[in-house]
Amino acid sequence: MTSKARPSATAVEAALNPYLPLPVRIESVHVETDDAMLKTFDLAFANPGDAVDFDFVPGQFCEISVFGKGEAPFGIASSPTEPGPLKFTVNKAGVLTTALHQMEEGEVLGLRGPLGNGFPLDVFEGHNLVIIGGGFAFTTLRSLTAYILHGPNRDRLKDVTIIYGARRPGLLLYKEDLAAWEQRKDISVHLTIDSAAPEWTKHVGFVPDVVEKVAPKAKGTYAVICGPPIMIRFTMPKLTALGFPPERIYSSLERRMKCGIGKCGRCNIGPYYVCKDGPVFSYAQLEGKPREF
Amino acid sequence: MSDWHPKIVVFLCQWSLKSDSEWARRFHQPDGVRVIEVPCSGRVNPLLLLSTVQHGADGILVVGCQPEHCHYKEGNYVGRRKFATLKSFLQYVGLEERRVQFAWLGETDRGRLRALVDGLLQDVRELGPMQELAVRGVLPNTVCAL
Amino acid sequence: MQELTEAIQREAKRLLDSGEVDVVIGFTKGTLPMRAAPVVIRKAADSERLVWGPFCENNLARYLRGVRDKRVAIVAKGCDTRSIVALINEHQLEREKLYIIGVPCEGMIDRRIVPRRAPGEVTSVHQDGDEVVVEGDGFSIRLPRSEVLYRSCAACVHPNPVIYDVLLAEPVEVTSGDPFAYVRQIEEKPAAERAAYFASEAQRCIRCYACRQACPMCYCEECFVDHTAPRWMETGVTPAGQQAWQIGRAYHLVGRCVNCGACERACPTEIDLVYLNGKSSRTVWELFGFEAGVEVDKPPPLAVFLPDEDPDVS
Amino acid sequence: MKKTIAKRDVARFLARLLEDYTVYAPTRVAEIVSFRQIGSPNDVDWDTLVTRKPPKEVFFPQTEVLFSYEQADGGLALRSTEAVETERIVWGIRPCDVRALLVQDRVFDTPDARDVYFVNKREKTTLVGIGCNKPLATCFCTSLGGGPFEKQGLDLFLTDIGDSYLAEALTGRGKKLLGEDYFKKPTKADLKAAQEVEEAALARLPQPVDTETVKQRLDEMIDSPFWDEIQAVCLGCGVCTFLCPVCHCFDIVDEGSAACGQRIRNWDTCQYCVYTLEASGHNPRPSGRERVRQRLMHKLSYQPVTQGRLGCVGCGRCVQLCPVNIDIRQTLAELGASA
Repeated sequence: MTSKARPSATAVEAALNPYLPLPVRIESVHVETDDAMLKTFDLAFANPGDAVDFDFVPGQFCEISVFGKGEAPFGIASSPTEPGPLKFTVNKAGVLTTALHQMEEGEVLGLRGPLGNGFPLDVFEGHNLVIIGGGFAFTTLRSLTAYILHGPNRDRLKDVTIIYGARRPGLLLYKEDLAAWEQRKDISVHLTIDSAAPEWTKHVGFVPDVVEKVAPKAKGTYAVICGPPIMIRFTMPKLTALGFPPERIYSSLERRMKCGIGKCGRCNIGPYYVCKDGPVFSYAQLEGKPREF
Repeated sequence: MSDWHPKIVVFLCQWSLKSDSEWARRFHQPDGVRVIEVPCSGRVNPLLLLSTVQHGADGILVVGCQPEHCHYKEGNYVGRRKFATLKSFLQYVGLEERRVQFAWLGETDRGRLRALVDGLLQDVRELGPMQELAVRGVLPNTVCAL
Repeated sequence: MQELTEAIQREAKRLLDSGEVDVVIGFTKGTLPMRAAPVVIRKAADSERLVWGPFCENNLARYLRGVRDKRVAIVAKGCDTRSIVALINEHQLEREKLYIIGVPCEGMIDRRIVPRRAPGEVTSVHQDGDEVVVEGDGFSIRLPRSEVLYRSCAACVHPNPVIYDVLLAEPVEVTSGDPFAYVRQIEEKPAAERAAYFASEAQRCIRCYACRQACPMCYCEECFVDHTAPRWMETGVTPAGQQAWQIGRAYHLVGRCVNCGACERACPTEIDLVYLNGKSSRTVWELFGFEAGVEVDKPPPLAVFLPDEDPDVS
Repeated sequence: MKKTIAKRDVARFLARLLEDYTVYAPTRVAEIVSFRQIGSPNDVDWDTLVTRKPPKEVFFPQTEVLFSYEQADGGLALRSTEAVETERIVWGIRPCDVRALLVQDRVFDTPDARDVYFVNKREKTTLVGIGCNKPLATCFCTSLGGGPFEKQGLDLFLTDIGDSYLAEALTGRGKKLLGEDYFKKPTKADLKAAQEVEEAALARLPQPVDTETVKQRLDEMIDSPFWDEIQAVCLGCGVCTFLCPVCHCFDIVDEGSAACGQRIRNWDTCQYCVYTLEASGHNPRPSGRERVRQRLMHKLSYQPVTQGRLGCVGCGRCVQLCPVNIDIRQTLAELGASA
């Protein structure tokens, strides 16, 4: 990434104190799923200078402050190649996300980031890529896909395959993006739902089975897998059977986090901190470590 | 603290005095009095009272229905034991007796609530601002005005 | 003491050998002077690790919730058995799955008081009749046992197991003192003084929750202090947060606390916790004539009511 | 540079320091000795070797406001508390606790993210250490490569040699303190006395543990029943970690409303069930087994990798104060014993 213009005053301060969030404004809120449990928030920096300094890669995350409720980490769902606000898709689960779901356009949040390592795009370069996602864990995968499909970036990879599943059609995220990707010739998209539904003409079945059916070739291919623990548990043996070695399977781990900068300790797995050394790990890195994810 | 005005909170059973939400609105609330309706006095969690005090209330009144007149049959019986032990406990840790009061009111007691509220206000005025149980705020100089 | 140790070992060995129980919970020798450590024995051969003595200060009933799926034998003194009864009454334990090895208790020695009465670092302590022999680098002193007991032990009126499958020694004599004398001392002080006292005690709280974790009755899946919606109190070591925790904890044990003192003994900053819990016990005694953990099938006082009673509320 | 100061002059020296510095020293409040800010030399407790709480709280308070926030008219104002105005002295810190600070330095002060709250306090602080003439039975600094007279990380080091202290300046800051009139040139007898107390102290302490072997064994023990044995009696409280001079984990929470309040951090511990509990209800460390494993693995296996130092300094606080007498020395002995 190239260096940018002089940072704004706020950004300088935040660079010196990694705990100070930058103010961001909710530009729009989009309900993603038919159960309304997932909403995508478009966040714009209150100080335009902060946006200029915000360089990130797909797979990184931010700590978002809902003042009075605290902070929580969310993967960046937009791609650095997309102009405008940052996208975060939030599942309503706890105190903070419930408060966030009640917030509206124009309200102010805090943001710290980008944090974490992101997907190793330089490692993927020149190879095939299979992106496997399940449920609402498709956020940074959206960022990754949008990034890959942007202009000349696509030429840096060979075949790109997406396998994405949800329980039912209404729970798939980013439906417009998915539709647009399905139209493209330079990427194959496999969408699946758990059991047949009216007007659904695509795959039916769990993600691991679709992976087996689609059977992406392992040779010269990297796999990125994000989803609920149960999906990952059953998909891993399928990938192994297809010939994927652990060093060519990557995942973005989720853990409870607070500081996001490797100090507060709670996302520790073996010698790693998920916030600082991850969230993206290859399975080779995780071998022999406690399975605390 | 010459500019101090007492703040009291009334937890009022929504069934007591056959009251409904209309009733609370009709009840003229003097400055510094906040009436919170609850489904049953038996449902008032002692932690709620503690939290109310720590959020800046100088006095609390909990009002339930008279024994045998609980809408849920026995909520106030349970509440009665709970509040009796709570009261003795709070007093023990140093809270003045009159700061937290409990009352059981029936249909004919409409005038009494007003008197109880006025009485609590008067008690709290005499006792001064609540200082026990440490009002919240990590750094005193940055506490928000409640 | 040695006799009791051997009796416990024999009983544990018999129970494990016969397959009557899966585990035995008891005490083993500690790594420090004045310490015995809780231990869970699974093999008959390990029974010889069990000990008994004046430093078996933990309330072992606390461990029963972790072994609900097993048949368990537990070495239990008076207070441990009271906790067991209280837990049975709250439907947390099944009596049938438990084998209670009852041990009459002469009171446990306060490992915090003893070093303060010694001229140097204490390296060994043992009991000799009514005296405690305290030894260290270049000194050996004798202290009257009655002066170095834990406060809760000195006031104990149930030193003998109230429920058991086997009692391994003759019951000890029960002192007929006022179990709440220490509470009365505080009650007699003016309100402002009491407030200041409890505030200064609470100020030492580091919110390690050792008091909660040591308590057999603190079995909630999620403790109120960890609730996030609503959050009942400040999270930090602020005066408001510390006091709210202490009061909330003690109040939550009203009518359930058996005054074993395990919370106070676990506290790393030596907060006088039994004064808080003692009050709650005294209150239910005065108001409802209730004593926690002495009678099976007698429900806790805040779970029941009598329509025609009139506890002073207003 | 070494000098001596007579014990009778120390109080006056401290009083002199109080004019220019904020001084933290061991003080006794209700039988509990911990490092607190002192107002007068009389406040200092001279007798306690291992304080109840470690001095980490001078740099990393258990509850610390990071900033206050206020939202009004669509604007957001943050006020950070990171600035440290006055120079500070920590007086009477022990070598094990200093060693622990050196681990915390590597946690909080990394090139990618400087924790300004910790670092600012560290940078403004002069550390005056004191050797341990009579280590306690629970002390085991020597097991883990430390020592009762280890000087690394200190600015000034004091050795109690009877009627006076031998004071050794180790940095410019330390030298500055030695500039006061109270300090005299040491005699040969003073130096000899210092050497003698050091040797006597070492003789009381245990032999080194093979920490490399401990780490290797731990790395192979992720699924070992060893953890079940510890878990069976562990209460799951925070005593061992809160009182540990090395443990640095914390939680960040907001106290206040959306409109205004404070973002604070509190010490937190891997021993709590809620520490890793996620909003979804999933807990990657669901039982005490994973939690006791985390504590020991973090100290003895992970930190040597991530911080280049062991996460245990042998101060013995967890040994003394564990309510159920779980003793890390036993673990070290078992795992470090030659096969």
